Formats: sequence, structure tokens, C-alpha cells
Amino acid sequence: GPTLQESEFWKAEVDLGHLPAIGDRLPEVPLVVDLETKGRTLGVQGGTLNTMVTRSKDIRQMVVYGYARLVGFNENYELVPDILESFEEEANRKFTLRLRPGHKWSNGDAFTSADFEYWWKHIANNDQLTPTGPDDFLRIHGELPQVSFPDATTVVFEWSQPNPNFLQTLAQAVPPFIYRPSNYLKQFHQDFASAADLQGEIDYARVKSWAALHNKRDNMSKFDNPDLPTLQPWINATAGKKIRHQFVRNPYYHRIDSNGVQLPYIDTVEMEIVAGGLVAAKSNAGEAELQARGLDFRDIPILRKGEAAGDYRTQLWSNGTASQIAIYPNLNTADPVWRDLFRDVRVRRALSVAINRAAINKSLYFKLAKPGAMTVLEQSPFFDQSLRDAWAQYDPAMANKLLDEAGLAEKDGYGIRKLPDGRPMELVIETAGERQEVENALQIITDDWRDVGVKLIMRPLDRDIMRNRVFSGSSMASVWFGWDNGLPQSYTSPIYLAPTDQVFYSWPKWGQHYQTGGLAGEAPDLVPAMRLMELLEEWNNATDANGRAAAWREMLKIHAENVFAIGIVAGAPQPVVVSHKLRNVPEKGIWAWDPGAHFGVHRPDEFYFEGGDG
Amino acid sequence: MEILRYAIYRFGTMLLTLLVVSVLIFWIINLPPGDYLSNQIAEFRASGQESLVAKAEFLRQEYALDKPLWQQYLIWMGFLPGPHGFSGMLQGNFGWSFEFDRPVSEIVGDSLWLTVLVNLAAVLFVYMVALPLGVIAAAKSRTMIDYTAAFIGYLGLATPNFLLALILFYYGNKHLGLPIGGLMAPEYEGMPMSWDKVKSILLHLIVPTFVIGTSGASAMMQRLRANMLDELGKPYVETAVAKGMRPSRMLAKYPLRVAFNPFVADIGNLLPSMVSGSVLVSVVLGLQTIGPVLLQALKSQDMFLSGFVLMFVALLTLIGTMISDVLLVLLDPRIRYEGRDG
Amino acid sequence: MTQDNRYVDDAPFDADASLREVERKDLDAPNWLLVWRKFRTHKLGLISGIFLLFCYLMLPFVGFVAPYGPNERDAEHLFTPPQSIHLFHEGEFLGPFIYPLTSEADMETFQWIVKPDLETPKQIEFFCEGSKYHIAGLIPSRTHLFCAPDGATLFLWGSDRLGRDIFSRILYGAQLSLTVGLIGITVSFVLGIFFGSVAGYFGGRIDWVINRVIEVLRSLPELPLWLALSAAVPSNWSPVAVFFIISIILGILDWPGLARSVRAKFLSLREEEYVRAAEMMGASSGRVIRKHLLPNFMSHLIASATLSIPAMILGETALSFLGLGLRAPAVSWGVMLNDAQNLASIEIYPWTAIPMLPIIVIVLAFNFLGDGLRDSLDPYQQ
Amino acid sequence: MQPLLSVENLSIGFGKSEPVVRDVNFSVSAGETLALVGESGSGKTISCRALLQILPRAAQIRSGRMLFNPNGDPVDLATLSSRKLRHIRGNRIAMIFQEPMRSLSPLHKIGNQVAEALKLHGRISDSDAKRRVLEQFERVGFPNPDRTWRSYPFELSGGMRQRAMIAMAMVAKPDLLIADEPTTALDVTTQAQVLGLMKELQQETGMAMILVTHDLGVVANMAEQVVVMHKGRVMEAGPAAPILRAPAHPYTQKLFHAAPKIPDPVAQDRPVERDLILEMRDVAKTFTMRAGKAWAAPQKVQACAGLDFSLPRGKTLAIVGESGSGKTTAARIALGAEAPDAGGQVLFRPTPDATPVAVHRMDRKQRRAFQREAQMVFQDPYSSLSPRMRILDTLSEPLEIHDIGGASERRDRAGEMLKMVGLPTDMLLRFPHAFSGGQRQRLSIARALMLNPSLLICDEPTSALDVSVQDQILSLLEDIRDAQNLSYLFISHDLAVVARIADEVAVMRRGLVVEQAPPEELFHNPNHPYTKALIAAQPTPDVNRPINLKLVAQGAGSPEHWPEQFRFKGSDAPPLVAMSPDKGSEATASGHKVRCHV
Ligand SMILES: Nc1ncnc2c1ncn2[C@@H]1O[C@H](COP(=O)(O)OP(=O)(O)OP(=O)(O)O)[C@@H](O)[C@H]1O
Ligand SMILES: Nc1ncnc2c1ncn2[C@@H]1O[C@H](COP(=O)(O)OP(=O)(O)OP(=O)(O)O)[C@@H](O)[C@H]1O
Ligand SMILES: [Mg+2]
Ligand SMILES: [Mg+2]
Repeated sequence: GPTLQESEFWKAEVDLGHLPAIGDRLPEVPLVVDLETKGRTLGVQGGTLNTMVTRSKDIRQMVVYGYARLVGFNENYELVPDILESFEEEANRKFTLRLRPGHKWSNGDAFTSADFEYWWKHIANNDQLTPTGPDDFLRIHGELPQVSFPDATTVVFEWSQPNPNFLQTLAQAVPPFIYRPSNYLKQFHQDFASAADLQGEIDYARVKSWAALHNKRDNMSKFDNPDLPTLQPWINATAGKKIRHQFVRNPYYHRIDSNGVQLPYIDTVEMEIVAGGLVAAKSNAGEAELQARGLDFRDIPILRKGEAAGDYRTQLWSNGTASQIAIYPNLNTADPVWRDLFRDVRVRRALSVAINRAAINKSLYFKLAKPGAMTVLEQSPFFDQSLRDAWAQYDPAMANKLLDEAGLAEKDGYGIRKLPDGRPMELVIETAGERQEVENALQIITDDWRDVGVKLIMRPLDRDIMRNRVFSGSSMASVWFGWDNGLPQSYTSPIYLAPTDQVFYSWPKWGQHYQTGGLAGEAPDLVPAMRLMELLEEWNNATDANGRAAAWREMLKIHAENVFAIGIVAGAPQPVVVSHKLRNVPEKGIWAWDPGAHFGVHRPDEFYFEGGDG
Repeated sequence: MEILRYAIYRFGTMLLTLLVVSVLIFWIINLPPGDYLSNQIAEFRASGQESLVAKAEFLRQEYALDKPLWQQYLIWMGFLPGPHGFSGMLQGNFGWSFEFDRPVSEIVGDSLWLTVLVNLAAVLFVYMVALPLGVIAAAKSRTMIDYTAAFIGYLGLATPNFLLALILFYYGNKHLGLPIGGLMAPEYEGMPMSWDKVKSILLHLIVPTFVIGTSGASAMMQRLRANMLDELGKPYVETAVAKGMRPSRMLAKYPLRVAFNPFVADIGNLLPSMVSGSVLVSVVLGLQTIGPVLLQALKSQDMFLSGFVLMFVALLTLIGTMISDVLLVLLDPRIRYEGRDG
Repeated sequence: MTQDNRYVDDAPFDADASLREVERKDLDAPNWLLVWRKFRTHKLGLISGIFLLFCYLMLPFVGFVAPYGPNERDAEHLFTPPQSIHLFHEGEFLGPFIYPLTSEADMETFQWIVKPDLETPKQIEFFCEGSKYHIAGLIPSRTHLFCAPDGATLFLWGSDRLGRDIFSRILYGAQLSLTVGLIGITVSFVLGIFFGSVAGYFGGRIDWVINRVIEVLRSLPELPLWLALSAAVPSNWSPVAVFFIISIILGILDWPGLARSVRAKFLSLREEEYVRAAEMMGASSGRVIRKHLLPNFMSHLIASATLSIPAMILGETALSFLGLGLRAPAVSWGVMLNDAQNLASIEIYPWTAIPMLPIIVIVLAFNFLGDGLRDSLDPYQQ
Repeated sequence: MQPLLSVENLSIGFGKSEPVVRDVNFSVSAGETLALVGESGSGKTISCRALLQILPRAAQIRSGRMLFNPNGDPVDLATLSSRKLRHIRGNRIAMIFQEPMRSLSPLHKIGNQVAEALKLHGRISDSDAKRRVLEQFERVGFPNPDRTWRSYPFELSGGMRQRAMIAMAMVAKPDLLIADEPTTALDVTTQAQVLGLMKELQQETGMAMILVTHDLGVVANMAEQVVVMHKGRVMEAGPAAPILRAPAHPYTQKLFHAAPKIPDPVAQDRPVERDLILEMRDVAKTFTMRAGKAWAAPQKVQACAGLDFSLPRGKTLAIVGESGSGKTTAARIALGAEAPDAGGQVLFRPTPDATPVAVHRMDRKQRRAFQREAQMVFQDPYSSLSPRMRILDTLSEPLEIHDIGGASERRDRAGEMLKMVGLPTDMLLRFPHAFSGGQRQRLSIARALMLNPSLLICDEPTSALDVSVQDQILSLLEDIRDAQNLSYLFISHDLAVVARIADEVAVMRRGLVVEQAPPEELFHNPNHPYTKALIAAQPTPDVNRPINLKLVAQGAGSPEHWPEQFRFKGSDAPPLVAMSPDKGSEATASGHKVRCHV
């Protein structure tokens, strides 16, 4: 490998003997990043990156941005080993994870299979720490895996049935951490610590039980315990609730560049917590070197205006959800008349083609988004323009015709169609009331639908209230984003396309049925929905990428034909403020939570400041 | 001695009131449907963060949220044992903030002194502006001076705080280089007091003080003016004039002294109104006061946190009212002599 | 001068004259007239009163005055700055006209570039047909006071991000924003008068209890009450129903202050001898309250009410700002400001913050009116 | 000799209206007292205030000069700069205002307020100032000056407050003292003492004094010069003695005749009345004071005790006593508005042969019937009529309450009553604020008569009125009583007022009747020191009958200082005993009772 270089940042500590030299800190086989082939430049260490979040708990974004995962997505959304040196997978049933020998936690403790074992035996299966037992993603039809730890660098998960989603789950923006720094956490665990010490810690932390104490200290995803060892590129260096949190480079981080320079390039990340309304103002004043969170499409003009003075540029990425705005007619709504209507595909199609998406795109997104139905984005291999265009043209005449055919031909004095039971066709759409653009879009749709005799009533609610109403079937229709993951690959589980989850607001009851194993909700009774379930099963059982791709394609087609959710636009621009001095930040990117972990997939540890100062 | 008896009596009624308030508060924070953890679990599920669900479930049991509401109340107050014995407000345990995942006392501790600081600055501003303006307006009532003072005052009252804040911030930063948001430059956070830190804090306080202060100042000015006018019509004022007093001294010594009593009576109300009043501003300006914490906690139904903050504010209010009542009795000999109704 | 250094007036003197004539002719009028006479001298209050009266009278007819509907969009003209009305085109008098605008997106700055077409002035139409509205919510009509010329726009105060006319929306918003105070104050009045008079009239234990309730209510910060109460509003209610609830909530929070002043006034009025006289003649409590107490403190109440209305209006704005109050498609000034509360609106489209102006003006007017009323409450003293 | 102050052609007006003071001329020399006399609203206060330029904002001096000449260098007070005026105010010219109760700041200690008058004019050390103030306190008769220094105004009684005001005015040793009705709000005995004090001080310092009053009796006692004002004009002016002896102007004459006088004793035989309309037997009332001070233990206040009255039909029983002596309480008990303590009985006989109603325990129906028979006339004419109601409504309200007659009948009756009290019927549609105090008191009498009652309780119906108006009202009451065979329970603090109207007088002091007798007997042969003091304190417009201050001081002081025979010991008082027929008197068992040890 390349010759390793000691970082300026830790040099003093190394010289004092507080820290081993770089060679002793890295795993035996570090992950050498080949920047040039990615089209990036080799950087230098140093500098401080300022960025802002709006709530103090959002410091957990550092886990997302850091994106050190056992396995992670690369920029092409392919799964590659990262913390793991390698992994093997047999028929999706047996996964062998191989760690990097000599890999260390940020405090210097060895990172070995014992850390997995600690999690499995003493956390996931401890009924005080985890009263509900191990995470759902580990259960296949209720069955838990056999987990074994043959040696210090090997961990094996084995099921009797396939769990094709296992590795993808580990690569999520907030993954389930199936390993914990056992050496550190043992002092808070009843099985290891002495009762007296434990009681002292419990009192000190002012919690009620050892379990609460353990839970408080063990926060890999919240990232709020500076003492908790981590494997992420930056470690939290600020305790408590502050307005500015500092994250400094992890001296034991496992990635290096081809020059032997340990990543991350940037020494410190400073995250300031500011009021939501001020992110744009502060970015405009040049107070952030990298900022996307808290910025919105409507902030672009103000951001552009401050570019010169603030020494930054505003790049426009596109959003990674399948739809920026999607209307979910509730096929399980409690109102029988509406339920029957919504189950009539003609009605759904009519509602969709009655919308002038181009106008919305123009008014809200300067024509920069992609109007169309809800389907996957261009970056996905399954993208097909015809799916996006299906039932997404603006055609009021067709809408009228479809509605007439559906038995809604009669209209009242105001030109509003009458429902079969004589009520006017007033469609109440509930929104989370958080995004102005949704309200604006619905305002436009209100006018479009009035032209075809449908009265739209918008009802903004609190996000949680809306969700509860949808789940209980009280709401008629709701607005939310499209599928979170608009960039599926063949190995991505299409589970979210099938009626398996109540959070797809068109079929909450079907989702509940699946999620509760039939205890609650209703079984899907529409043919296409049942077909989706079958296809999901096909995907699960498929043995190769082609079989999975086939299942994906058919499922997408079913969605396009059936318009289960009415997508409006996709790929809306997301402003990303980037300092002129910051390098390696892609011009174009996808701003997606999953997969992608926002900046994570672009590996912020490879970003650097020109000349190392920032 | 009588004062002491009075104070004890007021203290007794205060405790009673506090008990009622605690029931009310608990009821209010549980009024909106759902609870923090259920919403959190739904949120985790919706965004695919399955791993966090287990932890939320853990907390639900730990904090007895699976019990009926009245039991939750009793446990919260410390009248009933929770899963880990008696540990409620009465025992000095203020509960856990789910949102911040930290004991409530820690979170509140941080923002409390900032709240005090901001409100103190605002109160100072209010007094400094309202006192002279109110007195002048009363002394020169129905003249141009009076109308101008009223106009300025009402303008402050009428301008929606949040918009004023945003505007002042933006242009203050553009043209005067004032900092945007926060209460000090972040680098001073957690540092010991130094001259630079004080300067930074003062600089950051300018806009918030102004924004929070304006509405309060105009309200106070108007009240002061009305009280002063009432007092100015009283015969004792003429007596003072007949003694040959200078008008300015007379104003300060007699009517102002009397007109000021209502403000002493208002000490108790200052706090809740300041907390409510400064929430909007604090949210917009990103001040780490207790207001946004409360708002956030209420919105996310972080029940122990919001419950504690509310109880705390209520307690302060009640103590404030109590103190102002006792102060009034001390300050106003008439009350001491004749008793005070209500 | 007569004998012994004495001065005696020699004008004729009638000893009994004073018995037959009234002493203060100027006070010989019903109370409202006296108040009015005195109020008239408070110029600022008078002007404010007339202005407010005008505003309220106009509310049913805003549809007529507004050239556009409240949610009428012009997708071609988003974020249009206020258009000025011209009279002379190239030195020639045309009557009121505007230059039509074309707007175009600038993909660099992401702003709309609006260009007037200075060649083709278009005259504003008066008493013209436009979008449909209802006078007082009942009588449908299409006639507007003035409308945009064909193929052009008439955004007196600009348009917002959906191309809606801000001027028209402010007018429609007044319908909700101005009435919120009235409804709130009514609620607060009913509660305040009821509890205040019960406490003041019956005293004793009831008084004590009511005082404690007031103390409890005052020790709760308003914010959580707002939040909790508005969260408790059934979520399937229409915006107008929500609006009513908001006003009622505002009223519910406002009553303790009023109850206190009612109680105090009641206690002092009870001691007046005409009240005692009525009681001793055998008048029932109801009669005493109705005939003697209420009329005599009504004026005080009205004055304090006018002073509370602005607080209610501001309360609605604040609630709507927090996202707890009214929501689109309802139009109120708070909703409009809620749209405007970001930097872009202030820096790039400053006219979207125009709804601040009516709020300020109305609040000022109410305060001056209240001041004037308060000053003229006691017409018997000079 | 140059007068100290001479006012020439003073005219004052409000706004643009007619002047309220027109062409007033008077002058006062050092050591002299000028009395400004006139009924309410005649412009006395305004004229005085003009001297110090403390006028309401709307008032302007339209013309005239006010030359003040303390040391041979006259200045015109009307045109003096405000800075120079400040030196005169409080220093050269001091003023005592009409309302002693409200003229002191409630939140400052008396000492502070009085010493301020010194400190404002010239340098003086705190200790010197205090010394002088304490001296002054002693001079004005505070028994414990140190305590007074530390007290707040409300801790003092009205008389004490007025003394404090006087001390404040006098402490800077002014050349001229303006006292605006300094005693109107006080009891007669206190008034006598305060007047005596002022006179004394004047003799001591040789200052001039302008004394504003509406009472010629006061003038007779105090003044060398008189100015009689009426409706802003001077009616008569000159030296006091000749004017009082022979008033020349009809207005002055009227005033003179109206002044209440203690009658000359005329022996008269009275038959013992059997037909009692109202009887009060052993009535006492104890209030439990809980109001406000919820934290303190309730306090018991004995408002009155041991009242034994009987009121014959068609007669008048008068209750006289100082403020707070329990008069109103007695009246309220008689009206059934207040229940007496257990054991007391109040019996009312609507007609001579009806069974008596027990007023102290009536049921609803009885109460309603009783309320038609017994009516009350209040003290304050300004607050006893609702300002929002037309006279017609006010008058017909009793009929409405008792559901008598239709609208037109009520109207007719109201008109009738108006005529009866001497007012023109066109006043029915007016509002009470347009009326003068005397007219309003007539209106409240008319209202009380609307139901045709047989018993009228008058609680100080004239004490807020000018003497001349008071006289008219008393005559009116007498006329009505005689015409309708009404019975009165008449309450007053002024013996002279009741002298002419009462058939029997009870003198109350601290809740107890100290002496009770028919007026002739009482005035002829007062026994109790308190009664004597009351009689002595009565100012009469007779320069030859000065107030006997010694007698007043003895009787009006605290009961501990009374002669042994009458002394109260703590709360237990001597019994009320019937007087044995006096040696000099012819009267047999005349019903003369005195509270004394036998
Ligand atoms: N502020 C005022 N505005 C208008 N008129 C006033 C005012 N004060 C007094 N007056 C009028 O001036 C006249 C004289 O009032 P003034 O107070 O001098 O009477 P007075 O003789 O002192 O009466 P009283 O015995 O009631 O004190 C009255 O007719 C009164 O109505
Ligand atoms: N409702 C009450 N509660 C408590 N104490 C009372 C009440 N009414 C009267 N008193 C007390 O009883 C005493 C007698 O009062 P009352 O009003 O009868 O006196 P008064 O002779 O009419 O006095 P004034 O001449 O001032 O009207 C006073 O000391 C008073 O404070
Ligand atoms: Mg006077
Ligand atoms: Mg009385």
C-alpha cells in the first residue's frame, strides 16, 4: 500500500505518546480509496467545515453524513464492503461478515466479532434492554437467525429462509447497528459491571435503572455521547446540549487515499443549531461551507443573491424520493362510498389526468422538476419514461369521460359531481401542513379538479395526527412524498411497492394486515394488489439479478397502470450551498435519505478544502 | 408579624393552586391525541429506522406510559410508585425528555439563565422606554407629544413580532453587521465569562431585546399613562403643587409612586407573558430560551419536558404573584391597614 | 357702597329661580349622547372610529371592491411587484390605465423578471364583470368595482407566489381577521361578565373560588393552552369552524382579565346609593343587575373591549404564524403573513409582507378608539 | 394701610362659555380673616384657586388683577412667572383644600409630606425640619407628634387629617392662608375644634386668612370681613358684624334665615303616644369583619347596641351622632335590610290596629308588603339616582317593582309627586345630572313617596347640601309629614338640623344612645357631656354667641375623660336611665333618658 502520513491534527498527541502512530492505528488492511477513478482529486488534510442543523437532536446527521457502514452504497448505488473487509452471501440465507484485522474503535479498543456478540447476546436478546426482542429486519416469517462468531474477525448470520434485504438494511442512512463497543458498554451492563459500580453510574446519570443507563450511553445512531467509541470518520467532541457541536477526525478511521493520507480530509466539522427560519439567512451570509438541510427550493433566489458576498455557490441537486408530492387515495377509507370509488381504477386515473402537472412544475419549481406519475427516478435501472407518463398527461376530457363511466355523471348546481349516494363529490385531502409547496400545489389541483367536477378540500394537520387518521381509516386521501427510495436496484427489496406497510397511505389497512400477521387490518382484495404480493414473494425467492429485475419491472408497471398513488412531480431541485474552497463535492447529485444518506453516498470524508484551510 | 401571617396564608393558597395547576397541565399536555413515543415509533417505521423502535418501546415501559392517564399523573407527581418506586416531581425527579434523551432538569437548566437574561434585557428596555414616555405622555396629555408617544407605542404593539425580528435580523446583518440569531457567538459557548464574551452577548441581544421589548413597552406605557392621568386628577397632587413643588419633582414623588403600584402587582404576570410572548421571537431568532424548548416539547408531545417547564413557569408565576402581593402589602400602607380584596 | 363700608349687589334677585331651572343644561342628555359629545372632541379616536366603522361596513362587500377572488391564480404572473396606475401615456391623458406585464423566469437568479409593455397601455375597467363572489356570503354577483383590462393584470399590491392578488386577498382576509376579535371578545365578554358579576355580587366563597380559577388560568402560559386547545379541535373540521374555535379559544384565554375588572367595578357600583335604593325598594337581584349595574358599567366594558380586540387580532396572526390557527385555503392576514415569513419574501418580494400594514393600521385604530372611549367614559366630569 | 391681598375685577371662565366668576373684588389685610360665603357652585373655590394659579386646565382668568403685597412690593399673581409663583406657593400663601381625606398622598408618611413644605422653600437640614414640624404638630393639637410623623394619612381620622393639612400649610409660616371649606367634611364637634385651632394660630402668627365656607355660623365665629357670592358674583361684601346683624341683600337674608339654629327652650306638654308605628327593642348589631384580610382572624365590630326606640305614628324620631356612631346601621335594621343580633326585636305596625310585623324575621310576602310601607331617603343626592335613567324611569321604578298600575298611571303619579316636592313636571324626561343637589334630593324624596309609604327613613338627607337648600328640604319634609301623616326616622349628625323637625332626639356615640329626649327638653336641659358638646359646637350666625371650645373639647373627647358619672369603662357602658324630673323643669316623665351611673 501507499506510505502512510501522520495527520497534523493528531501529531502533537502522537509525539506526546498519547496516541499510537498512524501505522498502528489503521487496520492491517485499510480501505484505500481510489479517488482518481471516481473523477475526484486527491486532497489535503485540514480545515473546519461549518454546517447547520435546526434541532439539537439533528447532530445525529453526523452518522448519516459520515456513512461508515459494514457495507455501504457507492455512488452508483451498488453495495460494497466498507467497514467489513469482505462479505459472503449464500442464497440470501447465510451471510458471512469478515472484519478487518486490527480495526480499532475511535478510542483504540479493538473492533472484533466480540462486539457483535455483545450486541446479539447482551443487547438484542436482553429482555430488559430490548423488551420486544431483536429488530424486525432480522425476523423472516418470525424466525430469528442463527448468529455465530467463529473467530475474532468473522460473524455469521444464517436463516433457514432467504433474507435478501439483510445487507441493504445494513447500508441504510440510519442502519441497525449490529455491533457495539462492548469494552466501553460493559461497564453499564448488569451482566458485567459490579452492582455497586453500576448503582454509582445510575445515580450519576440520574436515570431509573441500569437498562435506562445502558440505553442512554449506547446511542450509536443519536451520536450524542462523546464517550461512546465510534467507527465514523468524525467523532463527537462536544458533550451536552450546545448551540455548536464539534466533530473531530477519528484517528483510527479505516479509510486512506492512494497517497496514504488518512481520511477524512477535513479535520473538524462544526454543526451549529439554528432556528429553521434562519438557515437561509445565515447561508446567504456565507456562514456555512456545506449546507443543504434546512434549505428549500424557495430559498434559491436568496441563496443565489448572496453567492458573491458569501463566497459560495448554490448547486442544484435533485430530490431522491420517487415523487416530490403524491396524493394517496385511501383504498381502505372508512367511508364505503368513497372506498368503492377509490377502488375503481377509472376514478384514480381520472383524478390523475385531471391534474395540470406542467403548471405546477412551472409555478413551484421553475419547470426544473419532472412532472409525471409516481415511479422510480432516471438513475434507477428500472426507469421507463412511459411509466412516468402513464396517466399523467393533462387531459380533462378524458378525466370527465372516465368519471362519467365510473357512474359519477350527475352534477349538482355548482357543477360538482354527485356521489352514488347523492352527496357532492367533495374530496378531503389531508396534508402534514409542513411544506408550503404542498399547499400551493393542492391549491392548483383544486382548480384543476373543479373543472372536472370534483371539489378538493385541503386540510392541513399535524404530521402525527394525519398519520394516525390515515392508519385508522378516518382520512379519505392524504398527501405525502412518494416512495422514499426512488433509486432502487435489483437487490433493493420492492417490499415498499407491495401492500405490506401501512405507511403507504393508499392501503394502511392492508399494510397492517401484513405487519401484524393478520391480527389487524384487512387482507388485500384487489387483484393488482394481490399480484404485487406475489411479485414480492417472487423477488424474495429469486436467485439472480435478472429474476429480481423482472419482478421489479412488473411491480412498477402495475403501479403505473393502477395509479395507487397520484404522483405530481419528481426530482425537484434541492439547493446545496458549497463553499468555493470546498473540493470534491459533486456538481450534480441526488438528495436522498435512503439510499444515499444525503451526503453520505458521496463520501464527505473525501471532501477537502483547497490548501487545507477552511 | 401580620405580614408573616399574610405570607403564610398566601403560601397555603399557592400550594393549593399549584396542585390544581398541575392537574390542569397534565391534562392539557395529554389533550392532543397520541403521545411522543407512539408518534416516534410511527415516524421510525415510516422512515425505515426500525432499529430505533425497540428503544422507544423500552422507554414506554420505563416511564409507565402504558398505564391509564390518572395513574400516569400520580406517578409523575410522585404520589404513586412508578416501575422503579416513588420518583416523581415531589421526590425531585422531573422526568425524562424523550426528545433530547436527557433528564429534564439538564435541559431546562441550560436554557433557564438565557431566558432570564433575555427577559431581563427586555424588561430593562421596557422600563427604560416606557417609563419616561408614559410619564411624559401623561404630563402632556392631549398634546402632540402625547399623541406621538402613543403612536410610537402602538406601532411597537401592532407590528407582528416575528416579522419585525426577521426584518431586523436581515437588514441588521446586511448594514450594521449584527449577528443573525443566537445569543452569543458559538465559540464562546461554555467558555468562562470574559469581556469578549460579554460583548458578543450584548451584540446578540440587541435585536431580540428590541423585538420582545417593543410590544411590552407600548403596553406598559399606555397603562402607566392611564394610571398617571388618574392620579394626576387627585387632590393630593394639587396639594403638592400648592406647596410650591416643581412639576417634575412632584410627578416623580407623588403620582408616579402611586401609579407604579399596579406594576408591582404585575410582577407575577411578567413571567408567563414573557415566556409566551418571547416564544415566537425566540423561535424566529433562534434563541436558546425556554420558550422554543417548550414549544418544541409541546409540539412533539415530549410530555415530561413540557410538563416540567409548564409547572416551573406556573410555580414562578405563583411565587411572583405571591411576592408581588406581599410586596404590595409592604409598599402600600393602605392595603396593610385595610386589607386587600381578591 | 352703602353705609358701614358694605357693598351690596343691586341686580334683581329671585330666590326661588334655582328650583325651577336645571342647573347643568349641558348634562341633560342620555349617557350615550354625553359620551358621544365628549368623544367627539377626541379627534384621533373619532377618526379611528369612523375608519373602523367603514372597514367593518365594507366587510360584506369586499368581493365587490376586490378585483380578484381570494384564491384566483394567474399562473403567468407569479411574484409580480405592485403595479402602478397611470393616467398619462406619452403625455396624453387616458384615464386610469396600466401597462400590461410579461414575466419570465431567470434561471440564473431564480427570480421572475417582470417587463412592462410600455407600448400598449390598457385602461382599467369599472363596474365590470369578473369572477363570481357573494355579497355578505349570500347574494351572488359578478360585478366588481374595477377589474383588470383584458389580457392584462391589475395587482395593486403585487401578486404572491401562486399569482394571487395580494390586494384582493387582504380584503378577503379582513373578513376573518377583523371578525376574530369580535367573536373572541364576545366570548370573553360573556364569560368575564358572568364570572365577574357572580364573584362581585355574591362575594364570599364563590368569589374566592372564582379568584382562584382566575389565578390558575393566569399562571398558565398562553402558549400551551393554544397548542393544546387547537390540537384538540377535531381535525375534520372545516377552516371556518376552526376559525370559530380559534376565536373562542382567544376569548376563553382573555376573560380572566375582564372578570377582574367587572368584579372590581361591581363591588364599587354596589355601594352606590341608587343601587341600595333599588334593593331596598324590593328589586330582585336580576333587576338590580340588569337595570342598574350593567348599564352603568357597560361603557367601561366597551372601552376595555376595544382595547382587547387588537390583542385578539394579533393573537390570530401569531397563532396562524405558529401554524396553529387558520390554514389555507382560508385567507386571513395571519395566513398571508405566514406565507411571507421567509427571507426571500422580505428581500426579494417585499410586497408579500404588505399584510403587515393593515394589521398595524387596524390595531392602531382600535387603540386610539379605545383611548378616546376611555377618556369620554365619565361625561359628568370635565 | 395697604391690604395684603387685593383682588380686583376677577373674572374666570371655562373654555368658551360664560365666565363662572364675574367681577369679583375683595381684599384682605394681614391678621384679618375674610370669609367667602356662598352656596355650592357659586365660584368660591375657583376664585381661591385662581390666587395660586391652580386652576383646572380648561379654566382661564379672563380679567382682573390679584395684587399680593407682603412687603410693600406688590406683585400681580395673575401674571407672575411660574418660577416666581412657586416661591409664593406654600411659602407666602398656603392653601388647605376642601377634602382633607384625599388631599394627602396615601403612600407617604405625614411627616414627610409636611416637612416637604419647609424643605421646598430654603435650605433647612433634615433635623431642623423635623423639629419644626414636630413643634407644629404639637401646636395643632396632636397628642403624640412623633407618632403622627410616622403615620400614613389613612391611619388618622378626618379631623386629624385636617389638622395635618393645617400643620402643613402653617409650618412655613405663610402670610396668607387660604382655607377652602376646611371643615365641611367634619363632624360639628371636630369642626368647632378645627376652627378654634385656626383662629388661635392666626392670632399667634398674625397671618391673613381667606376662609371659604357656606355656613354663616362659621363666619360669625371666625371672620372680620365677609364676601357673599352667588352664581359667580359678589352679592354683598363688607365687615362681618353689620352684615350678620342686618343682611341687606335678599340672598344674604335668605342664607341667614336658612342657618339652622338651636331653638330656644320652650316647655311643652306631650301626651304619651300609644300608636307606635315602629318599635325597636334591645337592638344590637355586631359585624364580623372578614373583608379582604382573609389571612387575619375575623374581627368583631359592634356597630350599635341596646337601642330602644319607639316611633309614634306621624312623628319624627331623630338620631344624631358623629360619623361611625351606628346611625346608618340602626336605620338599616329598622328597614329590615340588616338583621339585628339575636334578641333584638323590630316591630312595625302598618295601621294603628294591625298586628305588628316582626321586621327582624319577615318572610318573602311580608317583606314585599313592608317594602311598600317603609322607604328610605339617602344622604348623597349625587349617587342616589342612577345616571343612566330618566327621572320618569327612576320615579316609576318602585311602582314597576311592585307591579302597580300601567305605564300612564305611573307617569301620572310621577308627575304628581314631582309637583308635590316642588319641581315642575317637565323635568320628568330629564337626566339626573342636569339637576342641582337640592333638586336631586327632592327627586329622591319623590321617589320614596311613590309607593305611598307610612314610614320614611331619612339617612342624613341634608348633610350634603348647602344650608339654604337644607332649609328648603327640611321644610318640604315637614310639609309632607303633616300632609300625609308620615312617620320619620331621621338621621343626622347635626343637632341643629333635627331641632326643628324631631319630636324625639336620640344622641348616639360609639354605637350607644347616650341621651334621648324630646328636643325642647334636650336643648333646654342637656345632661350628657357629649350632648352638651354637640350643642356648643353648633356655629350660629350670631357674632355674640361664640363656640364654647372648652365644652366641646370635654364632651367630644374620649369617654374616659367624661365626668365620673358618665364614664365608659372599656366596652361596658353605664345603663340608660330615665331622668328624674328636673328641679327647674316642669316636664313630668318626659322620656328624657341619659346614659349614666346612678
Ligand atoms: N373643571 C371645570 N370645568 C368646567 N366648569 C367647572 C369646573 N370646575 C368648576 N366648574 C364650574 O365653576 C363654577 C364654580 O365652581 P367652584 O368649584 O368654584 O364652586 P364652589 O363655590 O367652590 O362650590 P362648592 O361649594 O361645591 O365647592 C361651578 O358652576 C362649576 O360648575
Ligand atoms: N357591613 C359592615 N361590616 C362591618 N362593619 C360595619 C358595616 N357597616 C357598618 N360597620 C361599622 O359599624 C360602625 C357604625 O357604622 P354606621 O354606618 O352605622 O355609622 P354612621 O353613624 O352611619 O356613620 P356615618 O355618619 O359616617 O354615616 C362603623 O364603625 C362601621 O365601620
Ligand atoms: Mg368649593
Ligand atoms: Mg351613615
